[in-house]
Amino acid sequence: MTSHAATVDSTAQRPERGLGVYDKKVGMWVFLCSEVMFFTGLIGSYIILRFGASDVWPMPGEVLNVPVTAVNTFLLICSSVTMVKAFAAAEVGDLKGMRLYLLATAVIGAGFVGVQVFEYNQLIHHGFLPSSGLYGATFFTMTGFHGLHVTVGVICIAWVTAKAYRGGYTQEDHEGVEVIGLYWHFVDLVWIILFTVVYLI
Amino acid sequence: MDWSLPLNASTQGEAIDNLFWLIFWITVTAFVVVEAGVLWFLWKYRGRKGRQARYTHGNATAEVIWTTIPAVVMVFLGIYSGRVWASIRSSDSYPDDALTIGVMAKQFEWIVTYPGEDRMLGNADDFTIRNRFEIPVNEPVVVMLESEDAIHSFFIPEMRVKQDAVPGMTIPIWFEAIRTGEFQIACAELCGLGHYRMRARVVVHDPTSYEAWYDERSAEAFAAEE
Amino acid sequence: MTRKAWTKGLAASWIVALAACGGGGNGGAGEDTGGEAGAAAGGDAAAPAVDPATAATIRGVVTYEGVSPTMTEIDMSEEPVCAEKYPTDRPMTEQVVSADGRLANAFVYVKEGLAGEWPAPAEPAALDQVGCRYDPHILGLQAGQTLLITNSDAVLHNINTQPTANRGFNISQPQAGMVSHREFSRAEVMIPVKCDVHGWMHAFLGIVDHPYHAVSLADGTFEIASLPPGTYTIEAWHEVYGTMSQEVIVGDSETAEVAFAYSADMASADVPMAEPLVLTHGPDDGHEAAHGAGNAGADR
Amino acid sequence: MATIVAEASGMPVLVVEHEMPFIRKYVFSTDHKVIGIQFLFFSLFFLLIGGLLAVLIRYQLGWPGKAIPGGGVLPESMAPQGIMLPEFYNSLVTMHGTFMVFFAIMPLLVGVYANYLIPLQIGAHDMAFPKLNMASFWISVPAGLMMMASFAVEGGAAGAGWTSYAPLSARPDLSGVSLGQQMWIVSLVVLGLGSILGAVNYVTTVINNRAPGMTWFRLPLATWALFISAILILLSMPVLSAAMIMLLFDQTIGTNFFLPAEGGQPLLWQHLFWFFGHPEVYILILPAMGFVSEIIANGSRKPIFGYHSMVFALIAIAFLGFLVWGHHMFQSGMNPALGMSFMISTLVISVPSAIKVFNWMGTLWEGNIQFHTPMLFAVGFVMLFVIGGLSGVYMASTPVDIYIHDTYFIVAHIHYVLLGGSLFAIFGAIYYWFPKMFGRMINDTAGKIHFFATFILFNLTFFPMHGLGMKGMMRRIYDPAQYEHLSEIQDTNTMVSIAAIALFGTGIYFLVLFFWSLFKGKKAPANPWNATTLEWQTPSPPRHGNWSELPVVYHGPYEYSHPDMDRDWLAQNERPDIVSPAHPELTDQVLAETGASEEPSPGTHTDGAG
Repeated sequence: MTSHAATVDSTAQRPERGLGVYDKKVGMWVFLCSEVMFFTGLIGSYIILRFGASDVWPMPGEVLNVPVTAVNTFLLICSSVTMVKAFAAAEVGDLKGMRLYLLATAVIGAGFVGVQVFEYNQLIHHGFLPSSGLYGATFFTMTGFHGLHVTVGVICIAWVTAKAYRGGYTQEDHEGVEVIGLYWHFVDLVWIILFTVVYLI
Repeated sequence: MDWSLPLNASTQGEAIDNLFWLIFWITVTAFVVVEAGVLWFLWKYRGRKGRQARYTHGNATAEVIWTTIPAVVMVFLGIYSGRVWASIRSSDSYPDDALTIGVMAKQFEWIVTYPGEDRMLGNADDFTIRNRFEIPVNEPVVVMLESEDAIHSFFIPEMRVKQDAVPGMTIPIWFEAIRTGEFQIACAELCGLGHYRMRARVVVHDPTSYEAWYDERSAEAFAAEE
Repeated sequence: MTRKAWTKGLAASWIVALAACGGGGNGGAGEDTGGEAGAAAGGDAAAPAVDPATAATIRGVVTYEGVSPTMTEIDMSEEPVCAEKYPTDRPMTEQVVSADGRLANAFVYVKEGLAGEWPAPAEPAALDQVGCRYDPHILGLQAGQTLLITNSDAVLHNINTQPTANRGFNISQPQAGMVSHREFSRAEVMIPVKCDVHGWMHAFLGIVDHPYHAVSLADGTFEIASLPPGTYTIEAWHEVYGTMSQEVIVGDSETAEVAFAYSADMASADVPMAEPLVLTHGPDDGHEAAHGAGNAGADR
Repeated sequence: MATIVAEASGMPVLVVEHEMPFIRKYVFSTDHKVIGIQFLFFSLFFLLIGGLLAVLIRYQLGWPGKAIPGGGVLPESMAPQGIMLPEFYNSLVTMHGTFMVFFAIMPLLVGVYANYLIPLQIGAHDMAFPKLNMASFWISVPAGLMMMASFAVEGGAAGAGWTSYAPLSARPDLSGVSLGQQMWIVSLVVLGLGSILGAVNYVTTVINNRAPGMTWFRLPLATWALFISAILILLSMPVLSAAMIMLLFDQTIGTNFFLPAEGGQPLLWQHLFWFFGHPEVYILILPAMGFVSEIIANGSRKPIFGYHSMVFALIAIAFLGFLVWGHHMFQSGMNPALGMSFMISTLVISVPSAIKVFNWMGTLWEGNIQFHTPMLFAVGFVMLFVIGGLSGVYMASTPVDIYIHDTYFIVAHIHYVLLGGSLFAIFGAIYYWFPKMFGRMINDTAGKIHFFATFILFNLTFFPMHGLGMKGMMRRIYDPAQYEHLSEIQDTNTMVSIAAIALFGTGIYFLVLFFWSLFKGKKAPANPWNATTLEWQTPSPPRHGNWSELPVVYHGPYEYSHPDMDRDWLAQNERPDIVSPAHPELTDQVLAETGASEEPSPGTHTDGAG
């Protein structure tokens, strides 16, 4: 301890950086922890309710259109890929590529929402509503809230894209791209879980 | 007011009361030790001119000691409570020859269903009365508890019985009255504007008067249904 | 940054907040006044003049044939305050049929044929709770007319209405002498009323757009007076035997005689019984009951 | 006071005092200190409202069915001729709990002090995300207003208890409350969002913005506690939001999550609610423990006893807090075997709380105790929290809980923990940090009067409730006289009510004192309590941006009565030549980890005060 008091170094000139990661990124990680708990609450309830009423639960594909959603899932995964590409491009200073990939991500994301809206229309048209039993209730609640998250994500990505086109990001500074990317990958991950438990199992 | 539990009228009540008073003495001891200690320190080490506080950051031994003692006490309480809990609520604690009575809680009444001579609920010879729960003494009773609307709670203070009645569930609880007399069922879970007077008369009979009451009531009930 | 500036700032922010609060409050209240507003409009509209000289009357009797329903005694022992109000006659359930086959407590009203709007009467329609019974058991009132609910018992009653077309309410009167004022904005026949504290307490409210309604008396008779001459569809509603309707034509200052003949086989199961039904039903059992009453009419 | 000799961090000055328009500076401010103070006024307002509701509740219980004096002003739907209706009583009970837990105690602890203290205590210029911070306050305001407005709507405010057990809370036909319940739900979901944003901020700030040398084990315990609470909020609040949304759907769009009709499960609500609700209890007590640790160390002029075990106790409580929710549900129809395991985890969690109490006693031991008002409240906290903790053992024991569950024993318990515990700590904190916040002192004698009045009346109000519970008096009943087994307790209830109303009086006295001191209190020095943590090494109130240059930290948070000092306190950022022997090995290790083991070159400068 005494040795510390004696030794002198200029590295103490900067504040502690607990994780050596910039604030926005830490903040997003922390926020995503909270989001995880939110979806845990929804999915956990779904599982409990489903076990409680397993006898009346429809078979996979009985009510829901699995193929369409499978395609939609693929879309979302693609958007995650383009998001990664965008960040990678930014890292190497390929700002043009970054802009294009961001644009692609926003568009594909919007596409996902579009398909989901279409799916909802179909279901409601066939009389499948939130009020039609636990199945409808849990389905619309979980996919609905995921859809909401995707929509928010798309808006944010659109904003980031616009900023990118205004030259808001450089090779050195593209925190915005990385942070929204984190969120986007989380949303993607949640969907893969939802798709599995709601549509496939 | 006198600081005592109400008169106990059931077998499980005795076990619960003993545990209550055991915890009472443990907590009172801890209470006296801590509060007296705090007050004594406050007086003994009160700030005075020229007084120098001892510069210490703690003492591992002391901390280990006062971590261990509560831990040990808690483990002991856990084991003891677990035993008692099992004797009241574990599935094998339910006496199989018990008198089974159906209780349906609804805003703001207790609907009590008695089995016919077959002592089985759920067939034609059952009969139903409102806000009266009459049982024989020294005979284990199983209450099949249900709710029609909100969550209610079946509470007979003197029997040391309390169990929520949850819509969509049938929850069996058992107890055995050890003294005759009149008591009340109270609702212990907020169930709406009538919660505060959702009560029913409990009568614990000696066996003969219970038989008499049962026959009379069932006769009435079926007369009314003609 | 001085402390004075602080407090200024916070004061300012609270003024903003409180203004918003007021707004919020009004907004909250505003949401619910829609119904009453509608009723008031109905009330203000000029009523079609009914010339007393030419005013017609519809008079009639509701009869019943077949086995009359059992009226079981209500056990009020748990509520001495109420029980002691029946020193001689025991409190019985209320599907009343007189010995000579007359049916009381049938709600009779003009269903079709009236043109124009009638202002809601200023005097309220009174529903009393006495001896753990509703008085009257069947009450007709006009949309927008005040319903005056009184508790004459020194026990808790709650008044739980279960309408389908109107906004329902569930209020309590813990003490004797308490009064509450409510009103219904839309016509609805009938609205079931129950007291959850005393499972045997039931009443029915018939809400119509006009003053032409009546309830059959113990001798089964009813009268609807000072009608404008015309052709009307008259409907009778009974809690057990459902509804039946017929067409009536009355000329100037005529009096038409109408008879509604119910029979035992018309009993519908959807009526609340005096003895509690130990059933577990879904969240909207109240509505079920209301539908029941309605359907009984439909199948007629 | 003597100017503080401290090391310059050599950081460039991040914040320059440029004049901002009034509205940006005091209303929509991003300064964590302004936001903290905004939260203070916000939550004191709701503390007052919650207290008023409590007085109404106690009036009804003290004099059942009697007309409330001046109650004639209340509408017929609440109290015709001033006589309270049962449904209004239920709303009062519900809203008292809701206001106190969500709009008073929680923002007082977290909203006020996490905002105000964290950046100052860790030596940061501001929060990591100042705008987010502002948002978290301005999201909470409409939530509060909506909760208030729900009294005005038809059917009245929510009346299913602050726990809002379904189906009662999900079925307007059972409760008679529809819009009010929906507003309750929406308001809490919005508030929850605000708290989550705040928590993200606190966690990020503590992780990433600590001053040079401010290692994890040099953090003041208040910051530690607030940090842990923020994590609890992050992980529990979203679960409540999810449950609330499902409940709202049950209310409005005909789903059946919590209604048995189509296989829905009423118990699911309780599991979700208490999965949030129990961590919430610790959100409401941990910061209080942190404040008390600060104040007791300062008042005893001693380093806190067992700093590390205090920290580990906090962490243990937070972790175990997620495993004990079921102890609220022993009588709920949950599988009794589950009850057994929840009982074990519950008994275990009482151990770290015991450790903290003993450590506080250890801190008092051989101290040089200064009886200033904050110290009185801190000691009061310890004495009352002990009672609350011990009464918790009764309900942890499942068989005893069969009898006392949902009785006034529980009411006594929660008030000893929340009022005698959290609120006493909050009062202590207000008296302690008021000079820093507003640059004025609260008169010490006036404060002591407040303490003794509150302490005595609090015990007169709530201690007898243990007895009422032992007699079997159920919670949330409008009129105990309806039951034979409660026939002889009316006099106790009346006595309790009188004490409660007087207790409310002391609250008014405090508010008057608070606002009077705001304007008339005597000017406060930078460090009136001769405290060691960083916030005291700035002027009172601190400037926008807190520090001209970031301080450099050399010591643990509570270096009181250090033998090498001529005065009895050693600030965290002064005298690098003095070594504090607190667990050196551990400190070394932490320093190595956080890469700040090296101390900068000596040199003096007067920090911040310039």
